[in-house]
Amino acid sequence: MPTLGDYLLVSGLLFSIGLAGVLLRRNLLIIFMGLELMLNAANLSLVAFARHGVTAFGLPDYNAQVLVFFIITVAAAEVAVGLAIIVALYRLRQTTHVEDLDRMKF
Amino acid sequence: MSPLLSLILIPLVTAAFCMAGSAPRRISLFGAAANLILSLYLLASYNIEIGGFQFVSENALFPAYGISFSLGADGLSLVLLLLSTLVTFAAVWVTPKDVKFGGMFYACLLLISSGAIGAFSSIDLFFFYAFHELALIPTFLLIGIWGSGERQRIAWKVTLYLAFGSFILLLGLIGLWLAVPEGLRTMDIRLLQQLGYAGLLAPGPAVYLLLLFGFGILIALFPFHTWAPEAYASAPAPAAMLHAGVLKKFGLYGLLRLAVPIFPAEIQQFAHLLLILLLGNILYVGFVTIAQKRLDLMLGYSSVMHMGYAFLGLAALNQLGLGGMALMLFAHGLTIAALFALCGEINRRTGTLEFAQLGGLAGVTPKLGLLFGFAAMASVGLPGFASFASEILIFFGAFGRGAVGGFNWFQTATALSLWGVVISAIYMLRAYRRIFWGSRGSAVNDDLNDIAGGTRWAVILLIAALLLTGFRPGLLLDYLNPVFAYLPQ
Amino acid sequence: MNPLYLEVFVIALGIIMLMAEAFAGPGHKREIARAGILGLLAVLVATFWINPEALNAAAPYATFYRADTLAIFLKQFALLSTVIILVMSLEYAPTVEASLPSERRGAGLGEFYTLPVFACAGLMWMASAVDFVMIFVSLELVTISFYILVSYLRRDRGSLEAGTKYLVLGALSTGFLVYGITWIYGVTGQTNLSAIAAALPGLSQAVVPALLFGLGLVLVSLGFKIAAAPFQFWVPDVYQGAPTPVTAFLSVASKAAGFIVLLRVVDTFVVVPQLQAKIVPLLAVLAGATMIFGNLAAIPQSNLKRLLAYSSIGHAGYLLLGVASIGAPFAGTAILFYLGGYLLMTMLAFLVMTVVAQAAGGDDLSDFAGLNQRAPHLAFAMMLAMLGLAGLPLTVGFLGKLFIFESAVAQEHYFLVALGVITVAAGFYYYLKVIRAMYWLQPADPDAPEIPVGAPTRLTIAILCALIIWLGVYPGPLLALLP
Amino acid sequence: MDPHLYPWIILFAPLVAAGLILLLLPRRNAAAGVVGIATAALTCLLSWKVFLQPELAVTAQIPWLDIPGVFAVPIGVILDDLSRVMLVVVTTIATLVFVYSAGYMRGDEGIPRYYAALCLFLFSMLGIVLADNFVMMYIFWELVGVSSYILIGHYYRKDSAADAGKQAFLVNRVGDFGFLLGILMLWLATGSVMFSGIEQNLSAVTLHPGYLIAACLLVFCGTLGKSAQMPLHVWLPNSMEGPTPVSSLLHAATMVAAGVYMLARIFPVLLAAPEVVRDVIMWVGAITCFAAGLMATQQDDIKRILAYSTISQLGYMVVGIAVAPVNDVAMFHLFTHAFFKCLLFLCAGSVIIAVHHEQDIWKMGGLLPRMPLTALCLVAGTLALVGCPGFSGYYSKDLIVAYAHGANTAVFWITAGAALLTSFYMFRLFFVVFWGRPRGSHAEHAKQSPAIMTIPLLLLAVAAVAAGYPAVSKHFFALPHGEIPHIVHFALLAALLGGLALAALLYARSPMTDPVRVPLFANRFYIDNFYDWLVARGQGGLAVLSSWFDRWIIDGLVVTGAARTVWATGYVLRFLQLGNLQAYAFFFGAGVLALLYFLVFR
Amino acid sequence: MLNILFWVLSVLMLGSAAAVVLFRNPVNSAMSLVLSFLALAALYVTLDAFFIGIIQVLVYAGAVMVLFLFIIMLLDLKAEARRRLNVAALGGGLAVLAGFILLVVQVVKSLPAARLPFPPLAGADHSDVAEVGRALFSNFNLPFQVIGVLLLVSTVGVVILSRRSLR
Repeated sequence: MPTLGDYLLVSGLLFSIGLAGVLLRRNLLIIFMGLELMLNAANLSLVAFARHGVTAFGLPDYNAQVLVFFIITVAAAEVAVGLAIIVALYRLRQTTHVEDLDRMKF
Repeated sequence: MSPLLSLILIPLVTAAFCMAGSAPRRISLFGAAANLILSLYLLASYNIEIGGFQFVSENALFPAYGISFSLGADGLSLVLLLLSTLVTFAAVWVTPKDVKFGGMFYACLLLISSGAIGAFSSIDLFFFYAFHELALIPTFLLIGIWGSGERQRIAWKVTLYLAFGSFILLLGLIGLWLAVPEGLRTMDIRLLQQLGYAGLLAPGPAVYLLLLFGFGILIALFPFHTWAPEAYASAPAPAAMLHAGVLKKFGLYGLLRLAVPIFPAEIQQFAHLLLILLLGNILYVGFVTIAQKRLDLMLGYSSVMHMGYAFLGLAALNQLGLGGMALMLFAHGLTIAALFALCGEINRRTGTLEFAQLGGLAGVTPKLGLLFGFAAMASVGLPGFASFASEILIFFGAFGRGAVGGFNWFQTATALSLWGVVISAIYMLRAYRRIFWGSRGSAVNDDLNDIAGGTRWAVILLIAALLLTGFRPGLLLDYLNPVFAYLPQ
Repeated sequence: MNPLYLEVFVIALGIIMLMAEAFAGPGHKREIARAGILGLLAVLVATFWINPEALNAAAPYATFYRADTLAIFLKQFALLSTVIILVMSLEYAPTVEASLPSERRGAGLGEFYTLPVFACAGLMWMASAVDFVMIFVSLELVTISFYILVSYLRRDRGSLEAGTKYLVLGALSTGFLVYGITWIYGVTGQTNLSAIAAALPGLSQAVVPALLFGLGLVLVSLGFKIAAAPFQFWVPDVYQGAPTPVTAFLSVASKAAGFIVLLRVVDTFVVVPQLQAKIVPLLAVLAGATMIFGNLAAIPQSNLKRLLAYSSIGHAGYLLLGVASIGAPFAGTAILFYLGGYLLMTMLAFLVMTVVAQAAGGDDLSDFAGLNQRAPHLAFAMMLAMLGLAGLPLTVGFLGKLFIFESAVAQEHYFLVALGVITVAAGFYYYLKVIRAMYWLQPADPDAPEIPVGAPTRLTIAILCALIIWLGVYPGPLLALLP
Repeated sequence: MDPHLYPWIILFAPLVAAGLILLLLPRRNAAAGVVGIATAALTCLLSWKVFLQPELAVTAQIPWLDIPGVFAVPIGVILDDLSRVMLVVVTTIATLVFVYSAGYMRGDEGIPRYYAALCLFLFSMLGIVLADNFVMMYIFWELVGVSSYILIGHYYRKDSAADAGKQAFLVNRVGDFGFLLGILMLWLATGSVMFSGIEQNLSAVTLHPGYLIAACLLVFCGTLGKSAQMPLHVWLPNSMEGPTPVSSLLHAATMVAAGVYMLARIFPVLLAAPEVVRDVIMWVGAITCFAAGLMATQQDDIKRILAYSTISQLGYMVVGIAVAPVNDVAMFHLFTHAFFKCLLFLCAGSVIIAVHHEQDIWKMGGLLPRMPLTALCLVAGTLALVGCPGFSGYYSKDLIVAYAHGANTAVFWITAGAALLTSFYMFRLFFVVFWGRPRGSHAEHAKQSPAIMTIPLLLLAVAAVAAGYPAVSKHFFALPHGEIPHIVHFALLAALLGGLALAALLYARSPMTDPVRVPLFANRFYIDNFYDWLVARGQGGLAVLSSWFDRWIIDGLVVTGAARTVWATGYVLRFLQLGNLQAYAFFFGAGVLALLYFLVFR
Repeated sequence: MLNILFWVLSVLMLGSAAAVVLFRNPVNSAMSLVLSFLALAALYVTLDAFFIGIIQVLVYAGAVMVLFLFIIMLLDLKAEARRRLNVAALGGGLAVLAGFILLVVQVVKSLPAARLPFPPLAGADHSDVAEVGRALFSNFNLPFQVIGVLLLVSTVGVVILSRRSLR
């Protein structure tokens, strides 16, 4: 029987992998995928906690699941806007590579 | 409207008019003259028998912090107000008619003046500090736009140095305010003084040192003095007059107002430190002054040096020393203002202030020579000028802290400061001899015209005031004595 | 009137503006902005007539939404800044038009005027949010609007680059925020701040690390919002690239909202002494780092927009100093007062900058050379703004710093205060650089034409100048609005 | 008019005159002269009146510096025998010199300035004489200094004159440094600055002899400066750059005597003080009077010879203060010396005028037939100075030497030797200038100076002869009638004749140049050179050093250094803004890590 | 049984997530992202969060992924041209990651509840769709409306940002 700790560990690893995508990859799309992974990791922990914190009626804490629902929605919106920006960037610069964004510095 | 408020507002309004434009010189002359008359009227109508703060007006702005816009003047403030208005009037008067951006120039001068007046006449800690800061930016502009030499670098240096100093001062004031017991929290200087007398206010040495060094930087206390000479050398003459003559006095005024009533114990505790520093001002800076090869720098350093005597008066912490210190604020303000005015005149005529290129000027411009002679003698503390009276008081005050039979710190310090009198004679006479006496310098020729018009009368006004108060120091001491009468002998 | 309506009104206003945009003719885009200004002003006035009692404590929304003085103040804050932003946008319209791919002129302007209104609604919700769920959604509403606004100028490399940087880093901080909320929820089983505060004392010692882990992550994302070091790296680039009004909006409104949320969160957790002993030092460190970075890195800047970006970091440092001094009686007041003054001065600076940049064709310091001779009034206003930001007495900026330092000294953050003094002195340097450019230097083109200034802008500038001085001498009215 | 006002009028009339001339008559030469002379005459008249009514006592005071209950410095007058005599001397001589100046300065461009300064000097000098407290005396002490500065620098275009004026002022300032310090010490000990007060409370100090010694010696520094005693004597010879009347009035008759007068004024204190004080004073005076004599023997400038002789005579007076039981002894010599030295200078002045402002005695000669009147006066003055029996100097100098004999044999012989030197250089002067053949065309055509100059000469000559007779002096001084030992008479007479013989031997045949050369004396023992070196190297070096330190260490290193540091930090920090998104993400992550670690595990 | 399922799913999810980061070609990354999301949905189900699981499949595996793929196709991105590997960034990033993972592990270990198995649920007769829906439309009404505004804003934004040319 997996414990809460197992889930938290797994989600933590997922979060780290997402972070890795952001830190190590230089393609905006992949970076964005990494960000999505981080959000999902958070969701996993939330659901796990929700399942762990059983309410008086012996049910999972649905408030947390609602939060998960919100997070998914926001993530979707974020993806939409983000991809739109990336498209606009690509139209202007023909690149999705972060190292090409070097106009403003110091 | 309270007379003090109008004393502050007249320059402000005048400055606004100057910015707006037409005939700035006439307007500002008028405003300055009005202020001078007003301050004389205040001196006349101040009731010495009653003493204390008069012409008081208060309106609370922010009770939670005890901030209230309250004005008031006692003998000390009045003397300094007279100084401010006198010097302002002179400074406006000596300003060359052909100065560029005239409107802004006069506006800046008047802003400085109004800031100083405000600081001298507020009895609320907050405005006491705030008004002084009002002068910071005009100084920055005056040196930066109309300055000479490396004006930009110097303007930066001065402004940042002073800003830094005033923020240290601010910390000190905050500490002071926090030291007031809860419930009595106030920024009213009168109450603070009362608390100080009553011993209910003990902010401790840290706050005192913050105040000492905060004010010290503004006064160019050794070793925080290096901003001053360059600034005065570079600033246009009227600005130098106002800054060295009036604004610099704010720091000493602040020490008299706050440190003396509230920190007597700390002043005693750190007296040795203070004595060492002020000897740095008098002897070390004195020698630096001797080494100068340009009049403006020399005057700048000399004004730094003279601050040492004022600090000696403070260290003495008795009625003699403090009275002398207060008198010296007045005397030195007028003296240095006159000197800078004349310095500017020399520069305008010969185009240089290098001793090497000057000489024999008295033969060409005798009146200029005569006036400079008077000013120089006032600066070396010749009897007959207020400077002498103040120095004598300070010396007696400081030496009075000594012990018969022995020779303690105070006596030693006084003796060494006395040597400063010799030093100042050395450089002043040398300057006079190099510029006005002896054979002609390369920059001196027959078609230089003698000093005349506004400048002449402005300087005469300053010197006359010095002589008057030198022959009858009582004129001012009657106002100053009550302020320090509470001190133990 | 029920405070909930305020946001409703703003949203309604936004939707109306969108409709108008859809149907209005090409020449009438500016009317949309004017309508928005008037509408928001109306709501701003309305904020003075609401009564928090109208909120039904039993109603479900009551756990998410609170209308205390703090919230009301920030709502007014957001409304006022949005109004000014719209005024600024009016001046900025030419640039927007120039840098959008459009079939006819004015296309896309309407949305440019409308999005700030929605963002404003988000800010107002943030002001009242007392539940992590609410905090999350309203914060995301604001953030996403800003993603769009920052990268609005699609033809402009700077704008898009800024948008991308903001997007990635913003999303990153969102990720941390969510993860942090998760952990806090996991430990306390609550998302409502007051419920958490109630739950904290009962927690066992063992869960403290997990709790702090969650709290830390939340602080990270809030630190990102308020541009606290070391999470400030996006600020200079984004501020420089974004359209000027958006920059102003970012640096004032979104920062302020971030601080309000930070205050609420910190307030929730410092009730437990053990946590306070952990949090306050952290805030102190952040404050110190932020003050140093912002003020010192600003010194060598030569682009005014970038300079103001760094300066806004510096101000975040002082505000953090205030947050770190929480517990001093006046700390909260000091922070809010500082924010109020900061709004006036920053908005004034950006307003003048927008106008001048339009005329001079750039926002480098060199474009301001000799402004005093070309447009003395604008120069004076700019000088006032700079002096205020530098913290010169008799301006509202000084009082803000005074109050903050006072609280800090009271809380015995002596080292930080010393740091503050040094950085403030350093700050003088770069603020005076602007004054130097305007007053010392000669204009590049002596006979440049008069700079055109729209009537609303002129009025706004005048009002801001007056307020900066008036509140600097007589802070009473502003203080009356504060808790 | 109320005689109580006389002292005040005497004191302030010259000041008023000075102001009047300065403000109203800056261009009016004649008027300035008239005003000046009239004022001097007035003061002289009133002084005699005051002198002739000894019962007149003035106690009124003008408050000057007044801090109630703590400290008060009034402007008050003290009228005792001392000040009465001094008043008479000063005003009388001043009047004569004022008159003489009218002739001497004819054609000068700065006559108003000259008379204004003279009036200012008269005011200051009278202030010293009348002062009833130390601070007041110090005030006028400074003022005579400045008026002397102005007058020495009268020909300010001449570099030498300008330097001389400056030097005079500075050297005096050095003396005054000690003077004021001494005043402070006495005040601290006795709690008063009034002479009377100090004398009453002196007992308090006698507990601390060391302190009292220091105080007295510091006060004596004032005398060193003002009366040009060794080692502060260097300024007096240089002050000869001023117009000759000035030299005669200030630098021979009155101002330089102020130092002695001051010592006489505080004579009771000196008596009360330990013996050491008076010993020091005595030795200083003795050394001065001998060394100055030596220097005088080798000078070529007619005025400088007289200047050194003045120093030497002042030395006698100082000795007199130290050795005699009463101050009248020194004052007596001051009295006589004032007349004959002033006379000598005025003679020198008329000679100088006659030979067109030539001062080198080796360009003169044979003037006896050409200006007999002047020669006569000069001889009278010389005889008085060398102490020829029957002339005033004989009485006063012998008295001092006699007391010196009583006090200390060595000092006696030194003073006697000085007398020998005196007669030598004075007769040398006489022979070279008046004897033999002219040594230049100017000397050829020299002629007697106008009446306005000769009348004062004659009057002074009379005084120089008669001032010493007991019949006269008894009206002025209460001299002790001790029997003067024969050895003194013998020695002094020998000295006189010896000097005369030696001078005649060397110079009577009017050689073209000085047959004897003693560089050591000619160069005043190289003391001046030493001072120049000290000022240039010592003070100048120190000044340059500290200025360098100020510029490069305090300002450069500390202040600018700090500023630069801040600036550089900013410069470094800004380069963290790489502009690279990945870098930012990394910083962000690192920041998160640091923060979490700080928060969770610390 | 559940244990095995959990571990299989976790490994699958983490593996495919890692693949997302490791693949050079965006298309492959996108595909493995789908896989990871599906595994995650399954994990939700193991936690009795059926509704969330379904949403996860619909929104992520459906909408979001389609969006990603669509954009990739639209921009027709090839595999990243091999750029010079930025060693500093790589090393720094890995260091930060290692630190973060350590941190997380520590925190999870420190949490006592983490060691306990999940408490049993009271019967299986509840429909969590209904529960979530009730919560969503009653308690969470206000945030829900905010989300609505958020979606509106993002719609407008997307239109503004991605239209070739504005009317």
